[in-house]
Formats: sequence, structure tokens, C-alpha cells
Amino acid sequence: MKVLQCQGKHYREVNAEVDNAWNAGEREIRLEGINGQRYIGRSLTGVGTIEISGIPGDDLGVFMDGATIFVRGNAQEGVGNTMNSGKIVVGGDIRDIAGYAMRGGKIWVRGSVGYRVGIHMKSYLSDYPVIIIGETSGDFLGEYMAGGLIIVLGLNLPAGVSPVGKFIASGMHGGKMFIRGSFSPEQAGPGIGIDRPSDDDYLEIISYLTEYATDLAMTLPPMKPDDFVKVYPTTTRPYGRVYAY
Amino acid sequence: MVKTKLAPQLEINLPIVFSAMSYGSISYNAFRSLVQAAQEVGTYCNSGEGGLHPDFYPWGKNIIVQVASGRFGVHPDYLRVASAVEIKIGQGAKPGIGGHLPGEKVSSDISRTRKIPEGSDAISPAPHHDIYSIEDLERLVFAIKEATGYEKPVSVKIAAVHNVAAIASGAIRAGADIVAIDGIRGGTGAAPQAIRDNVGIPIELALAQVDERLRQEGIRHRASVVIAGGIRSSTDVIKAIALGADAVYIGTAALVGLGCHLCQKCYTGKCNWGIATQDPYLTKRLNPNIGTRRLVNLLRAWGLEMKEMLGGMGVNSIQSLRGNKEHLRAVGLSREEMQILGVKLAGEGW
Amino acid sequence: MKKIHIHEEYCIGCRLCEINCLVKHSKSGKIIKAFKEEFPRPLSRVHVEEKGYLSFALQCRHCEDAQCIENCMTGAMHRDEKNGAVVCDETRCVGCWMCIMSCPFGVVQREKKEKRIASKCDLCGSDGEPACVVNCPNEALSYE
Amino acid sequence: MSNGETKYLLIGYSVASWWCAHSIREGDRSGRIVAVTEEEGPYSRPLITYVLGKKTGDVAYTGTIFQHDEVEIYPRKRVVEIEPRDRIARLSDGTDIRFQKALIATGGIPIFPTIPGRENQGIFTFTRRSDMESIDTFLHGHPARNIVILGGGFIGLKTCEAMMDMKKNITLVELAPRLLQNMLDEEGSYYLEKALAHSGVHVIKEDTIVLFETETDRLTDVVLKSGRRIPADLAVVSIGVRPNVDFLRNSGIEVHRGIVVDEHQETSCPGLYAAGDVTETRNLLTGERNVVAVWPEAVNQGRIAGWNMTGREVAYEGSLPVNAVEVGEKAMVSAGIVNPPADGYETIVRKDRENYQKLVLKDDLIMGAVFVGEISKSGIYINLMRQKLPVETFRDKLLDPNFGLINLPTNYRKHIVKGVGIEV
Repeated sequence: MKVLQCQGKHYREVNAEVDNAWNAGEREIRLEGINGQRYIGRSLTGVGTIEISGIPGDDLGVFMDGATIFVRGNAQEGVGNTMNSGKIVVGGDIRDIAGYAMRGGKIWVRGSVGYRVGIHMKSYLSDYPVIIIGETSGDFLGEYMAGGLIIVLGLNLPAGVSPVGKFIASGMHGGKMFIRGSFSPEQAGPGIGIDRPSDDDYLEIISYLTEYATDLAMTLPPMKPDDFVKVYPTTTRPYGRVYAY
Repeated sequence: MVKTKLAPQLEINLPIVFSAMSYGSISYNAFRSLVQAAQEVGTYCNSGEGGLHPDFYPWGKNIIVQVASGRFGVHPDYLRVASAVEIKIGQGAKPGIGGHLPGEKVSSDISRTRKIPEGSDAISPAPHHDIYSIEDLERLVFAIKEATGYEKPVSVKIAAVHNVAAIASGAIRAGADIVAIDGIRGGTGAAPQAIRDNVGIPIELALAQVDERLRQEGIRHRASVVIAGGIRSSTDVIKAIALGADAVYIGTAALVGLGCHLCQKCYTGKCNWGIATQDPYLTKRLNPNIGTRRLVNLLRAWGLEMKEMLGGMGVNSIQSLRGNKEHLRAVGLSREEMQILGVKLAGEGW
Repeated sequence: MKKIHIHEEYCIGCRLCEINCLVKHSKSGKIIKAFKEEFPRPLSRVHVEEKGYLSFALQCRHCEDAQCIENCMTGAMHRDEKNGAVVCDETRCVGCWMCIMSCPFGVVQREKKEKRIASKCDLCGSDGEPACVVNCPNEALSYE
Repeated sequence: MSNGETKYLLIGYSVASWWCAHSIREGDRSGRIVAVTEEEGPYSRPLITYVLGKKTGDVAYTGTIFQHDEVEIYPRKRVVEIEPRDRIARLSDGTDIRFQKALIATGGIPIFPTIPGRENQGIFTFTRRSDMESIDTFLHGHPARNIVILGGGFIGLKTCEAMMDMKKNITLVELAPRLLQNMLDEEGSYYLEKALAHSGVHVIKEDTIVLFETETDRLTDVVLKSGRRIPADLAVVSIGVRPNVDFLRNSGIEVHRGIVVDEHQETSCPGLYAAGDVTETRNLLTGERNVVAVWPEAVNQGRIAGWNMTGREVAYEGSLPVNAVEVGEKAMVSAGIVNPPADGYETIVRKDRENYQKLVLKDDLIMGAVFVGEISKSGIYINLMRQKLPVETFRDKLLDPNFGLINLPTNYRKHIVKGVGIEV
């Protein structure tokens, strides 16, 4: 394991050091003293892990392709921006637009997320991005979603409080979303279908949750299919009437 | 020999670049014609926001790739293979309207390129939802620079609107190496007519404003200005350069060169000429080798005409013309227009 | 040796190659006369095959080890020394159809002139580019 | 004429030997090749019917293969005995030729059943130039009006075709219930009979000649088994050929129906090869050993033998009976198994007034094909048969009028034949 001291360094320096270590074949890197440096793990290609202590800055794991990043605490905005594959595990909260245009890979968040998380997520054949949010999410979750999977667990919430905000899944035209806890149709954007998860859906949820719990070393409360609401698109052309003549 | 460390640059043999038309909106063969012609002439072809089909990676040296709000096809290799990366903020034909590729045109190849399911719409909404300020733009510009090792220029494409000068200034301050401005006459196959015909301002006025503002702020040297939207002839190129542009983007003109008849039915996906369609019956009507020859002809002819005009002006290189408004004179423009353009009335001396 | 190359990805199935081949191999060399006044009507030696959006114009491939030459019992089917084409010497051909039977492309046809002969692509003699290639509007055929 | 330098001896000099010599020259430019032939010199044997019918001027083979082959021809000689161990061939004139490698390509000899009266004038077989010349001379000397052809096989039909334009009364007698019994089924034969009738040929099936009636040594009538009597001035007996292997009786070379060869066309005696109508080869489709006496296979076998004689190992894929003929403006192509045994085979038929097309399939492979009338595309099917390409993906398109290369799997279609740049 390679340990890099990052206290007080500019992000260009940090990223260059990570790059050098990575290109030299180092596949386990720990970054100490991170404090707001941006673009950590950007376009890292190949399998390997990066552990971060401290709070990484914006665009953690941007364009990343295969690596795994562990963050003990919180992270800032744009986690997993346009990520290709790999995994980002965050022990705390993250802020807005995490998983923007994710094309594959996984983002596990133990705490809550901000606005517009998982927007523009895509999927194609085996590329299948997954985001699991432990507690709550802000508005516009999964906006313009074209593929992939988002699960919101709503842990540690008082009963009757919805774990997600408003305008959920507006413009969604692919993929699916599962929300545990209370969710009313008014919270979703137009043209969205709401249902209970099917047996296959629940198996899928459970398989990802098992991985999530293992990665975050946590115990999940008992769950049953009826705890979840499935949110899915009813059309692949949400704006067909708006743009076409 | 310049000792200063220069920002990454693009070198072009002719100040004309093929503007962003994505594989998806135009056919594989049309795109292939564009990249081949760009290579032959020594200029660039913009991939548009739809990603880059792996077949075109070998032409990377002549391709500018785009990152738009939908981020279609954006991945590390895509950024690495290209010569430059352009962040599309706005489009001249439809400022404030995103890109929208109807599901009919999303064939299997396109869905592979864009990584979306076949037959579903490819939606690029108007805003980048991660960019609400110049600081946010800077974050994306530097994300791309980080991803490409600071070796490639990053361009920011914006639509020409009334406050374009301030936006351009902001984009340059956010780290853009190229600012591309797209005017109201920019072509499009799929924009609501009301928007296409009414939103945005003419590119000449926008360009003059931007050039003026950048000079005043003393940052004109920090970025190149490329304009697009309504470049229909070599004289338009000459005017644009004299008004301060470094180069122009041509889109519609290139398509007309390929055989487009401007029937304005691109959105139906049934282009008769095999250009703006993915229907295999239609796409094969355009042989990219013929298309390449036509485009090369077009650029070569414009190049020769421009040389003739430069000769007529007594200017010996195109660089000397850039921003040299004294070579322009206005006829039939109002005083305000001339003032904004910074051009004197025909007959006025130096 | 030059060959006609087929670029099926650009063939739009317009069949201009067939028409021009027919005219080229007619007596008059005039399109209207060839179609209206010559009996029996001359044959086109190229044929467009179509299946869905895929189409291509197929003519003799002038194979390197041409089965039709080996199987010709008169020696009429021979290789032209100049352009390497596999051509049928009409004076020697007796119409036994050994060539038709052995052609894996199915591009040899029966033709009834003064007598019956095998008709196939002759690369338009030695007059430069074959008519089908010259007249292909989308360069789906090339001669190189 | 004994000569120790002969490297390659070709016994018989027709198509199999020509191509053998051609193949030898690809690997050995200088080794001396000697060809012994009973005839005056090389000519194309199938052309005799065409020359008789004045469809072409002479029987010469004008292909370019002889140009560089430098073969010494010993004409009008026959090999009467072969000593395989010492590599000596004894000729009819008593001389010996010592050789290193030899090809036996002596072809077939016509079968002539013992019908009473067969020794008389006006009765011929028809497989060689000399036969053609005798018939021609006979026709010039005697104003023959009525012609009877015994055997509705390939040679019989070609003889028929040759004589059609002579304004004679022609009667074709065939023992089988159909013409071309190995190449056609009954229905295909019907189309052919129609065309023959149209051209004025009288066809009698399921009958044969039992007696040639003569008057002063000249043929006047033939009597059929059924008792019918048909006036005839000239009769051609063409009921088939058998391999010409009699001279090998004491040589020790294994002969079954024909000379038995392995896949390199080598006989049971090393160094001795055989090709053409005299050999018995493995059938490409069924694997059975039989004599396939057709021109294309003679070419193939000759080539294979030639290559192997010069040390280039090439294996013969197997023989496929294929043939083409046109009689009375009705063209016909046939290949493989056309009259399948009942089990396991499937047939596809497409027919109209003028055309009859039939494919025989087994286990997704084409095993046989018959084309009568429109035959242009037949080569495609025959090639599929040779290449053993499963037809699963385009089975429903088979025999479609628009069937063509385009229906074949892309990979196959793009590399359909050997050689460079033949891609479609």
C-alpha cells in the first residue's frame, strides 16, 4: 500500500502523484490529509483501490474507469461524474449531482445526498450504473435517467417522512428507481410509473444491498418487498411532443 | 522562438472547421466524409455531442470532441483520442433548448456509441445541471484538462445572445482556450421553429461585441474565438475574420456540399440524401469517398477565393486580417449597427 | 491485374450498371435501340442482387483458379493475357454449359445469338474501365 | 524407344492428363513428360457430337494449358502392359518406356451389348473422333433417313442433339423409365421429353433393341424387346462406358470397378497415379466409391495427381457427379444425388411450364440438384453442395427466383472461392 501525504497540496500535484503511482503499477493507494482537492481518481483506468482520509473535493472519480475509491467521511459535489466503471464508497454524506451521466459502476453512500443525484444515468448492455443512498436525497433525483438503478433506503428516518424530495425522475426514460419508505406520486415528475417491486426486482435490490452493506461494514435493518416503491418510466420519448414538429 | 509556455493550440491550414454535427443526427457516412475531408485539408471536424464511433478513433488528430449536458459517449478514451474538447453550453439555432435526438434515429450503432438503449430518446437538456455559474464551468473545464493531461485545448461553445460578451469573457476566465460562438442563423434539423427563427442574435454583431469586450479586458490573447452560424460563403469567412474571429465553423454549408437540399426534414429521420438519417436504405446513398471529395472541393474553392480576396485587399496573410476592421466598410447599415460592428461606412477613409 | 471491386455498403440498387452493360454489349451501342430494336435483346452481364436494404451488383469475379476455364471442354473460356479477364471465345463456344454449372457466383448466362453461347462479363474488352464501373453513380463498383 | 530419362509418363492423353501435365509443370519445369495416346493427338472428346452436328468446326481443344507444358506425345500407341515394380510400360509397338511416375488416364470404353446383327454396317458407338468420322462418312455415303439411338444417357442425348438439325427421323430408345436416368428424375425427364418431342425426336422408354435387322450387311430395321420394329438406316449404341482397365490385368494394380485410388489419386502401386473416367474415387457426398465419369472431375483428379506427383501434397475432396446438357433448346444441369432413397432426404421443387428445379437436402446440406430450363444459378447451388454449407439460415430462400449470393451467410459469400481478391 502506497501512502501519499496530501496536506496543503494543489489538486494538480495530488492527481499527478496518484497517476505516477498508478502507472508504476501501484494498485492500493491511501491519500492522507485530503482537504477539498478536486478530481481525485479522475480517469483512472484499471482495477485498484484508493482510500481517502479527509474530505475530497468536487468531481471525485470523474471519468473513472474501473478503480474503487473509499472515502471515510463526507465528499463534496459531482461524485462519480461521468464515471465509466468502478466503485465509489462514501461513509458519510455527499452533495449535489453525484453520478452525473454515469455510464457504469457503483456509488454507495451511507448518508444523504443533495440535489440532482443520478441524473442522465445511462446504460447499455452490460454497462449498468447503480447508486445506493443510505438515508435521504434532495430534489430531482434521477432526472433524465436513461438507464441504470437508484436505490434510496431512507434509513434512520422517522415514520411518514419521505426520504426523497420533489420532481423525482422527471424526464426519466430508462432505468429504474426503488425508494424505501413513504413516497407520494406528487413527488414524481410527469409520465412516471409507480408500482411495487416485482419478485425479480426485489432479488436485484437484495443482491446490491448485500454488496453495499459489506462494503460499508454496516448491518441493514430487516426489509421486505413492500417497503419499496418502484419508480419507472412509462415512455422512452418523454419530450417527443415538445421537440418534434 | 517563443520562450513562454503556450497553452495548447490547434493548427489549421484553413480557418474553416466543420462544426458540431453528431453521429446520430447525421449518418455514419456523412460523418466519415467530414472526418476524411478534415484530414485531407488539414482542419478539424467536430464530433458533436453524440460520442465518437470507435471507427473514427484513427482520425482523432482531426477531431474535436464535444461534452454536452447529456454527456453522451464521454469516457476517458473519447477525451484522449481527440485533438481538442469542446464543452457545449449553447447552440445558435436553439439557445435555451437542449439537444434532442428522436428515438427513431437511435439505431443499434448509435445506441452503442451513446450508451443508451436502442430506440429511446437521446436527451441533452438545455443546461448542464452541474453548471450554474462561471465557477462551475471552470470546474468542468479543469476536469477535462485534468483528464487530458493539460495537453489539449478546451473550447466552450456558447450561443450568441445579447449578453454574449460577458459570457465569453467568463468562459475565458474559466480556463477555456477557445470560445466558440454560435449565431442565430445556425442550422438545425430539430429545433422548434419559433425558437430557431427568433432566439439569438446575428453572429456578426455578437462577434464584434465579444472581440471588443475581450480586447478591453485585455484577455483576447488568452483564447481563440471561433464563430459559427450562417457562414455560407468564403466572403462570410473573410468578414468574420476581419471582425475578429480566429476561425469559423461551417455546418450547413458542409452539408450542402455533401448534397443536402435544405428540405428541413432532418427531424423525420428520412433524409433523402442519406445525410441526416440512420435508415440503412438511405444512408448508403452517400458514399463517403464522394462526400469527401465534394467537401475537399468546397474548402479548396473557398480557400482559393479567400486568397483572391486577400490579394485584392493587399493583405498577404490571413493572420494580418484578423480583427482588422479597417478592411471592412458597411453599406446599408444603420449607424448603431456600424457602431456595434466597429465598421465604417463605405466611402469613409482610414 | 485489375478487378472490379464491389462495395455493397454503397450500392443503392439503381441498376444503372445493368442498363449500361446491356447497352455496351449491344450491336448499336445506343440505349433506345438496344432496348427497343435489337432482338433478341442483348443481355446484361451484371446483375443487382437485393435483399432488404442490402444490394450489390455482381458480375464475373474473374477468379484466379477459374473453375469455368478448367471445366470448359473446348477451351473457349480462357484468360485474356492483356487484362487478366476470364472471357469466352464466342467462335469456339458450343454452349455445353459446363461453365454455368461450375460458376459458384451464378454469373454465366445462356445467350442465343447466331448459335448458343455462354455470356459473361468481359471487363468490356480493353477499353479502359468497364461500363458498369464508369456508370455507377455512387461508386459502389470500382476497378482497381 | 526405350528411354531412361522419362520422368513422368501419361498413359492416355485427354483432359485428365492435360491438367496433370499442367500441374506437374507448376512444380517441375524441366522433368520430361511423355504422353502415350491411341489417338492422333489431343482433342476434346465431348466435342465430337458438336462437330458432327456442325455446331463447331473441329474437335481441337483451344485452351491455353498446353502452351508451356512441353509434353512429348507418342501418338497411335497403346500401353499394353505395366510393370509397376520396375516402372516400365510396354507399348503396343513392343517398345518399353521406363518412367519414374505415371498417370493412368485411359478413360472409358463404350459398352456394346451382344445384340444379334451388331457386326453390320451402320451400327456405331460414339465416344471418339474416329467414331465421329465413321458416322460422318457413313452419312455422306448413304442417304440415311431413319436413325435410332439406343440409350437415353448423356452421350445418347448429345448424339440426338447433333442429328436434330439434319432433318432425320430420330428415335431414342431408353431402357429406364426416364431419360438421363442418373441425372434426372421422372418429372425432370418429362420436360426433356417434351422438348425432344417438340424438336421431332421420338422417344421410346422402358424398351431396348434386341435385334438389328439387315439386308446385304446394311441395317434396315431394329427390333425392340416389346416387339416393335422401327426402320433404321443408322443406329448409335450409347448405353454407357466402362473404365478402360483391361491392360492392367497382370500389373497388380488394384482395380475394382475402376482403378482404386487414394485421396492423392495414387493407385495401390506407389508412383502410379490414376485420374479421370478410369478411376474409382470416393463420392464427395455419400463417401461411397464409384466411377464418376465427368469432365470437371477428370480435371480435378488430373490436377490433384499432377501436384502429388511433383511432391506437393494435395488431397482430393471427393467426386461429385455433375453434368450439363442442352437438347432441343432445353438446358439442363444436374448434380449429386437426384433420386434419393426415401429416408432422411427432403426435396424442394419449383416448377412452371418451362422450368423445373429440384433440390435434394439432407441434414441441412444440399445433396442433389436438378435444373431444367433456367440454369444460370445452378452453379451457386452446386458450389454449396461442394462446400457442404448448411442451408439452415437461408433454407426458405432456396430456389427463390431471386436467390443469389446475397442470401448466403456474409462470411461465406465474402470468401467463396480460393484465390485473391474474389471477395464480394
